[in-house]
Amino acid sequence: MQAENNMHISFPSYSVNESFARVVVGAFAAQLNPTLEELADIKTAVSEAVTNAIIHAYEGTVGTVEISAALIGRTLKVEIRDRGKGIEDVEQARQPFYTSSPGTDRSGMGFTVMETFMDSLEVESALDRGTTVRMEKHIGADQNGSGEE
Amino acid sequence: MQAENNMHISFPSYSVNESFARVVVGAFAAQLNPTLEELADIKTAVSEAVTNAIIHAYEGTVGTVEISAALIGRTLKVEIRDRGKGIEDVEQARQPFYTSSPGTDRSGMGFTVMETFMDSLEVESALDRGTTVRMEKHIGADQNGSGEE
Amino acid sequence: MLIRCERQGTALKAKPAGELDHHNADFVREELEGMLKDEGIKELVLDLSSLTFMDSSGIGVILGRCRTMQKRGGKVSVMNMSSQIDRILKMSGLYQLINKIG
Amino acid sequence: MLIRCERQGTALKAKPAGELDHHNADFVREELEGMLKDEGIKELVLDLSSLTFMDSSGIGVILGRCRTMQKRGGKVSVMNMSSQIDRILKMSGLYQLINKIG
Ligand SMILES: Nc1ncnc2c1ncn2[C@@H]1O[C@H](COP(=O)(O)OP(=O)(O)O)[C@@H](O)[C@H]1O
Ligand SMILES: Nc1ncnc2c1ncn2[C@@H]1O[C@H](COP(=O)(O)OP(=O)(O)O)[C@@H](O)[C@H]1O
Repeated sequence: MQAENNMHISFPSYSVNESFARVVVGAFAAQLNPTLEELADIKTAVSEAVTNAIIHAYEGTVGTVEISAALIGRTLKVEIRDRGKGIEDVEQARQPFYTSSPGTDRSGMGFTVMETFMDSLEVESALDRGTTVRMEKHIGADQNGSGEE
Repeated sequence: MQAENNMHISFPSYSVNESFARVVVGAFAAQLNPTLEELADIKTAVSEAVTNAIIHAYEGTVGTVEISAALIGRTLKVEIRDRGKGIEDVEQARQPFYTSSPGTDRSGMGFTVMETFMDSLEVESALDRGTTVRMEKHIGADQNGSGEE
Repeated sequence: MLIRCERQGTALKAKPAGELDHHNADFVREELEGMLKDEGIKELVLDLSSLTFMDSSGIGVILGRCRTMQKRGGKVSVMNMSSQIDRILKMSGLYQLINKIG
Repeated sequence: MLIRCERQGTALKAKPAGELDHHNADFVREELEGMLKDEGIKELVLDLSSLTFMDSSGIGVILGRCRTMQKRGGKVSVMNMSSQIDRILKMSGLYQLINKIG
């Protein structure tokens, strides 16, 4: 295994790319031999952030979603960026159940899921400039690696 | 399904990223509901091109490998780029069994595999500037899509 | 995404298969709302055993169907979820509104 | 990547599991060459049933072991490959040098 590794990916904000983004980050994190639960946590958190970029940041328009990820030691760092409309009040947005689309089937639980499933969550946003979500997760010791990779 | 979609990814030329690259392009192509054989063809061809960038283009040094892919109608277009040492004689390099590393376990079959498994292969290279491999594959009609994606 | 539905008395048992994310949420909502037009249905039982993924978009879909059922004095139940989906449902407080069967 | 090896008379049966690409090629080569130091082995039988992926790096690994075995008048056989791997082996002309069992 490489001691450090990183990757960058970008794709248009089509909802079909939500599952693609999950698979990409999951496959990258797989290099640390995560447990199935750790892998599911990562995929879920990435899905939340990418979905937010698609539905909130670009709202009906099509923009670019960018993901950078790095493996540093046994920690996955992942950053999801959009250049969409931005968040006016990040603190409010991060509250459980807060959603700016209350009429729809949005639950307002996206940020709460990210926070719960990852070890850290940082949200940087500027109106009309876009939003960057940074998350980290430590992957527990490699249980069943065969050693040679 | 989106009528058109695209993605760009880059990562360092570590051999551990060979399987990552296969999974990424495979997951992207999966949006066209390929057969298992079509998917295996695509992953194998991508693996060949990425491996060449890692072992030939950057030879022991670490550089960046970039992949762009697009779905246009039912065609996957994929481009693998490096900024490594380049190929002096592309025609010779594409010959079956030709390898510049005859002492090793390289078989010289990489380009032949790409050509056989994909519908088209184009190789552009400049010494000390790098190599771009472009491939296309038509994905046969969606047999078992459930229609709503 | 595919949903198998089965009427059992006044209950509708629905088994969505695949990944319940935002991309598939509209489809699942519309399929379920289509079935729930039948006001004779008083309970929606969601068998989640074939969901391979669910994020907060799934919470939204279930919450929305809770509202539909509550309007007619009915209820929503869930069963057979993976431990990952169980954690998401717990986190969201949904178990205060829906039954967990089994 | 894991390789299970079993001596059967003068044959060595080796069953690599996982993805045989360039990243894993060195490991597979070294494991096999380590076993093949025993000059009593006259046939290397590769059971490919647990290979989930193989590209031309795998051809190189098999070709290299052919050379090792030919030097001692021995041979290499393959068995249980997927249709994808069978196509790669065919394409490479390897079946002119190795036996396909079954
Ligand atoms: N990338 C983003 N760009 C713009 N607004 C965002 C973004 N991400 C989140 N938001 C805002 O934060 C709110 C809360 O987000 P979240 O907790 O994921 O809930 P939900 O997506 O269900 O509304 C959203 O309703 C939206 O107003
Ligand atoms: N990206 C690249 N950069 C530099 N040289 C390359 C690249 N790809 C292929 N080559 C050259 O072309 C030759 C043939 O490639 P290939 O058919 O894949 O066989 P092999 O990788 O087994 O040598 C290589 O040996 C190498 O000299």
